Amino acid sequence: MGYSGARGGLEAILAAERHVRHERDHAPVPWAGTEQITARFRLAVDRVMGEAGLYDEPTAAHAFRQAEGDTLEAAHLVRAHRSTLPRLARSEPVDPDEMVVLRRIVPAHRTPDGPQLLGRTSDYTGRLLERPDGPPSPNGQVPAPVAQADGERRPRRFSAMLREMDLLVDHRTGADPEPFDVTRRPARPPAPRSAVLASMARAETGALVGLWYRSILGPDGNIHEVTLGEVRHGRLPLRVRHPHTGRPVRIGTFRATETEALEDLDGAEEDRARFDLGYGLCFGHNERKSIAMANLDVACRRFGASLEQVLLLTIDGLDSGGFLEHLKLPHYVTFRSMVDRKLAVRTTGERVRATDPLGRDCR
Amino acid sequence: MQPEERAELLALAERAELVELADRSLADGADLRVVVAPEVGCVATQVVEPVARERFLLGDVLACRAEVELDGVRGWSMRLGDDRAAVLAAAVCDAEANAGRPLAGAVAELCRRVAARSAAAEAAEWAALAPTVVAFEELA
Amino acid sequence: MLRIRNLRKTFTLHTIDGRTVVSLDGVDLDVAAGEHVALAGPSGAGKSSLLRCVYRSYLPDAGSVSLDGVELTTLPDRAMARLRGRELGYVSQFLSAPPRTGPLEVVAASARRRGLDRDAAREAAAVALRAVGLEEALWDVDCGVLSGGERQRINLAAGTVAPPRLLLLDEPVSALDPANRELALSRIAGLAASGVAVLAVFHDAEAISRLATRVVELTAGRVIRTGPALEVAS
Amino acid sequence: MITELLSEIDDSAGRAGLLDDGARREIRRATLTAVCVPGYQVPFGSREMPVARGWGSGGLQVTLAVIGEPDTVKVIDQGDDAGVNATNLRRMIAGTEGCEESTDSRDATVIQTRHRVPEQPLTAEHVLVLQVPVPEPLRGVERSTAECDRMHAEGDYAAIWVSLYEDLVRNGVITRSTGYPVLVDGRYVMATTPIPRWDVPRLHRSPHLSLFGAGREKRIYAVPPDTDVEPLTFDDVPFEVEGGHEQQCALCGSSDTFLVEGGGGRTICSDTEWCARVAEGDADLEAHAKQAPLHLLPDPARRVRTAAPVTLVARPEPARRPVVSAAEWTLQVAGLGKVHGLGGADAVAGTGPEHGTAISPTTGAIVAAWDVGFDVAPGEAVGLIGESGSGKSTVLRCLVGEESPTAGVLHLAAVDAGATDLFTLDAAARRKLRVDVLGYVQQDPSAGLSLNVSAGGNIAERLTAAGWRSYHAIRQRAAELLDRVEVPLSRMDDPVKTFSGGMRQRVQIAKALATDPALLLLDEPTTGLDASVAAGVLDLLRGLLAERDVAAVVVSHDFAVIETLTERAVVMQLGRVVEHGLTDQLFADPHHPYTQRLVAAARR
Repeated sequence: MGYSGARGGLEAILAAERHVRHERDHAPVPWAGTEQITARFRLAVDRVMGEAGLYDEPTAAHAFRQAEGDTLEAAHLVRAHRSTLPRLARSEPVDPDEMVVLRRIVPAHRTPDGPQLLGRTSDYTGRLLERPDGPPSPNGQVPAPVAQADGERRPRRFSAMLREMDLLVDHRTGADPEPFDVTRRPARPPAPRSAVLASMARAETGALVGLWYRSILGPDGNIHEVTLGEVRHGRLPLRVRHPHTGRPVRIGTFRATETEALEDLDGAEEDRARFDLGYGLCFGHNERKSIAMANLDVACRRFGASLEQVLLLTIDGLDSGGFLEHLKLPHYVTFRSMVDRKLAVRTTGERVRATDPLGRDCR
Repeated sequence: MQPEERAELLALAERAELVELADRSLADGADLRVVVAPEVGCVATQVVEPVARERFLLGDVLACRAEVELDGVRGWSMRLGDDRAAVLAAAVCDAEANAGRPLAGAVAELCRRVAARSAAAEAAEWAALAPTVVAFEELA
Repeated sequence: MLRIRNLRKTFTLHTIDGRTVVSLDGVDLDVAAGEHVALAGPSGAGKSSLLRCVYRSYLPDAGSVSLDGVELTTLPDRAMARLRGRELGYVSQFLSAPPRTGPLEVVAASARRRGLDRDAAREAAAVALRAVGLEEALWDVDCGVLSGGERQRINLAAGTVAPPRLLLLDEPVSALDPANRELALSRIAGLAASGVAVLAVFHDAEAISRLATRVVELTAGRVIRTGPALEVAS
Repeated sequence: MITELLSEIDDSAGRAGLLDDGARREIRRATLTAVCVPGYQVPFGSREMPVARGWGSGGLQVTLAVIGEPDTVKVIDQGDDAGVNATNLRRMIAGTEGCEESTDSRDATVIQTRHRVPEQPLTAEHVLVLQVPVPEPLRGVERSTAECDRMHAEGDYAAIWVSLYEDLVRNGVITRSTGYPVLVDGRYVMATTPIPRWDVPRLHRSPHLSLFGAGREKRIYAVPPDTDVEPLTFDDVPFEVEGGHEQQCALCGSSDTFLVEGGGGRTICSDTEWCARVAEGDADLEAHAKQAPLHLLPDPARRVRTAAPVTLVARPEPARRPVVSAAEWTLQVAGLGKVHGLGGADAVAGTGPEHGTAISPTTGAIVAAWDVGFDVAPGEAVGLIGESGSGKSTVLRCLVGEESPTAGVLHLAAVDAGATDLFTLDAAARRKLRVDVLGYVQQDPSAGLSLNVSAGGNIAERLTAAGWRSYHAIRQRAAELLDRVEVPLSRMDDPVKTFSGGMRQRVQIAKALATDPALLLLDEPTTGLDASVAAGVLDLLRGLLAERDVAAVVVSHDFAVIETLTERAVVMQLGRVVEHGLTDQLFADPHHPYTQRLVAAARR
């Protein structure tokens, strides 16, 4: 009767679960503790947090281990977990200017305000595969303390300088619309920009990068390479209102990656005397994602509706992955119905035209 | 010390030191009522993006909170993560300080320790990062 | 029925330095029902302009054209369009029929504008075409392939079908052979006899003398002489 | 002590579910809304479930929102209780909600299902929850979600009707298999999720409540008990279910159930519960037979000969509208103005022919049209002539409803007997007028036609929008129109993209006339065509205008076009009317220097 036969479905499922647990949890190697994962697979953990839309390193690490390193599956575990949790508060608005930088580069300027801080990166290191025999020998060196200035840890953003020079299109209206909550309401076009930014912030990284690249080289592409104003990774404070005093209180910090992309406007109706600015921000350290996001933010503003639908509806990893996974479910009822129509077409004896079908079905 | 500052520092304190201090606080048989049971949930994070200066929701941050009443005086705590013991203990410590109970000084002392630790960590972090700053050598 | 007073028409040629050309310079004229007034005079005297001003293909600068007391020069466009269709017949030298339409269709369309319904219009068209002697075999042939004479007869049939009250004729029989010319002239004469007012320009004196009850002679946009046909023609 | 306290708190805490309480309430609210507006897709804040989106996350959320401890849940996939997905969902629901589970539909109160409606006749006690992968029935005919939303809001379903028409023309039958679109309660078109056509009639006036949950696309919709559910099909094309009269289940012998391949060339019931109970003699066969859609089994003899050549009956005289003498006009527009940019009416000063510009010296706004007014009587054609940039096309777009004017009023005799200013209507109401009151012929035929659709299908779009539901009548009418515009009937079923420019324009004209509109708006109808082709189209239009009492507005930069088609005309320059008159007078005796230039150009 096959894999969905009338008997035995449950037994097979339970056996598959046992098999996974055994192979994963009882592999003949040392256990990977949560700290192991957060310390050694920092970027995978950050990616899971970003795509899950829930910031908590240990939770992401648990999920990463349970998913055997599949970041999308891990993000799914985290999101399903989040569905069981109440919302305790909405934070006070975070001003990204408060970011304490761990890394910050300004490609558009040689010597911007504040440092060109490389931080923890292997961007400039040859991609040579290292194959250590065992744990590297301990490194006892402790760097000597260095005095820190606020301008170094919270440098003024590069775009602030451009704004002073009146080189930026000004999108500030002074209005403060309520931000769209994509976790509580479905975002469909037309939607406010806050919905698009939120969708991108928790998008699947590969989908976002792929979409960006498709816009560069794809048949329907309409964006060009931008200049990056600034890329940062750092810590931002999270504040809520103190229930007794009503004043903001910082309950901790979270790490995020931020990008500002400068678009050289060249459209017929655009202001060629100025640049436009695209913005990207995501949880954790994920530069590829925040750069793609910043590029797509400005592209969405410029090229509008069709890109908006793509950004709102197609870049979520759980959506796309889930729909793809569902193809593995049995479809013999629908397939039987399709076969029935194939046979019906043959019996009509009408001439069958080989033209584009109008309207395709999704099942 | 302002309640906000205390809350910020207690949110950064370690679980062990909080539980230890809270246990000592409760040891005198003070009347404790849990107003809000330690609860894990999310804080929706609003960010003001700098292009249009409009808010958007970046995502949720996992957090927990608790509120207690110690001898009729409220104590509250909220911290990142899901350590419910730590947040309950911190709420007790906060109440202890608010009520001016015997261990209020110890709570203040804990806060000072946490502040110092945090400053030291940031200094060490910068010591490791500072050498990665690109120093352009200006040629005359 | 038709009453023209102090009619003036000057063309301003904006394309040529705003030069002006005077075409009609204060014309007074009356045409009664059943009367046939012929316009005479050298070419450029303003004969055709006068017809067109009455039909309002030209918009007069000053003066009055009234039909049974209705002032035509200031009549709203749509009312004028309707009045043209119902009350006026304008027959020029050439047929401007749409391509790929046959004589019956052209004449019936004209009759429809006079207010006849579809069937009555076709009957009236048949009567008119017979009256001008167009062979029935040609009634559904594309007008574009017919000869100049045949087209002129169609034109006349269209202008005179379901008779209008005022018929404006601008050299309507110039291309006809003697036999057909005879038919056409009797058609016109018959209409006048039945009470249609006719204002006409003919290129030959013979037609004028046969049909006109009165002749008005124009020179340089002015009426210089008016009187019985024979008198003026001489 | 903190540690003990915590464990005390934990002991008294309730059971943790798959959803927090807030979400559960929210989904329940969305579900209630769905029940109140049958067939309408209610957006909801779909939560992530511990199953993949596509594996029933939407159905699961709906089930969790409506279920309680007294309930008994049954879950099937492909009609099968033991399918892996069904098994997985059932243990998750029962495990977290504390309700009973059963495989017997008679015991169940909530049945979550994928791809089937159970064979067991359901009752008012049942809630059927269907998992929906793709909730949008219009997805196949419209890619833009915003446009789909608009179509639902306006009940604008012509596109899906055209797709059915095209399907019939091309394939002889409607080839849509599962997820067949239905009209619910006479209002919303709904996707039946991929249940087979066999199950579609089971939703019609059913005693049970059906809830549809689409988790990935974040939509919930419902068919309340006793609600009309009509599969979309033409009045003269029977809806067909799967199968034939000769089939029966190899296991239980049923011949009135939905069958699937059972291996070895056998067919068996897809509903395993029903199959087993029939075999055991524990099934009410009579009740089941009553609701089995056997009358909808395909009968090739009853099928329409869909692509049969249409024979033209003697073309009837075009319907003549009674000319209402009270309404001296079909269309009346006054004070029409359109300013692009800042300032509105204040930007008008300093623009126009006497200033030589349409650009406001104060605000930089473009005054595309200002103070334009005219009216058109039944049977009359009015021309709008001017060079490009004169504002004539802007005026036409405002009349059509593609642009909203800055100032002015527009009345149509056909709308509220001329009482309503159309410019005050919303976009949806304006679009409705384009179905049967306004015919619009655009310069570029591809803008007014769907190029992938056949010539007949393009006309069918107009007709179905106007409510035509007979396949034969639609084909007959389309054939008459195409014949009238001299498109060979042998090309009727070819996609318009295979047509030449002139032929496309003829199809567009036929489409515009399909519903005998009172007003025809023509925008440069012959401009894109070769001269000889243009002449033919012009002839056609002239003939059509002459034989109908339609009022027409013709926009062109070409005096020859205006002269051929209209009796009166309005001359526009830099957004203003500079002259109007009888068309032959404008041509023979143009007064305004601009008109003279146009005439000079036309005489060249």
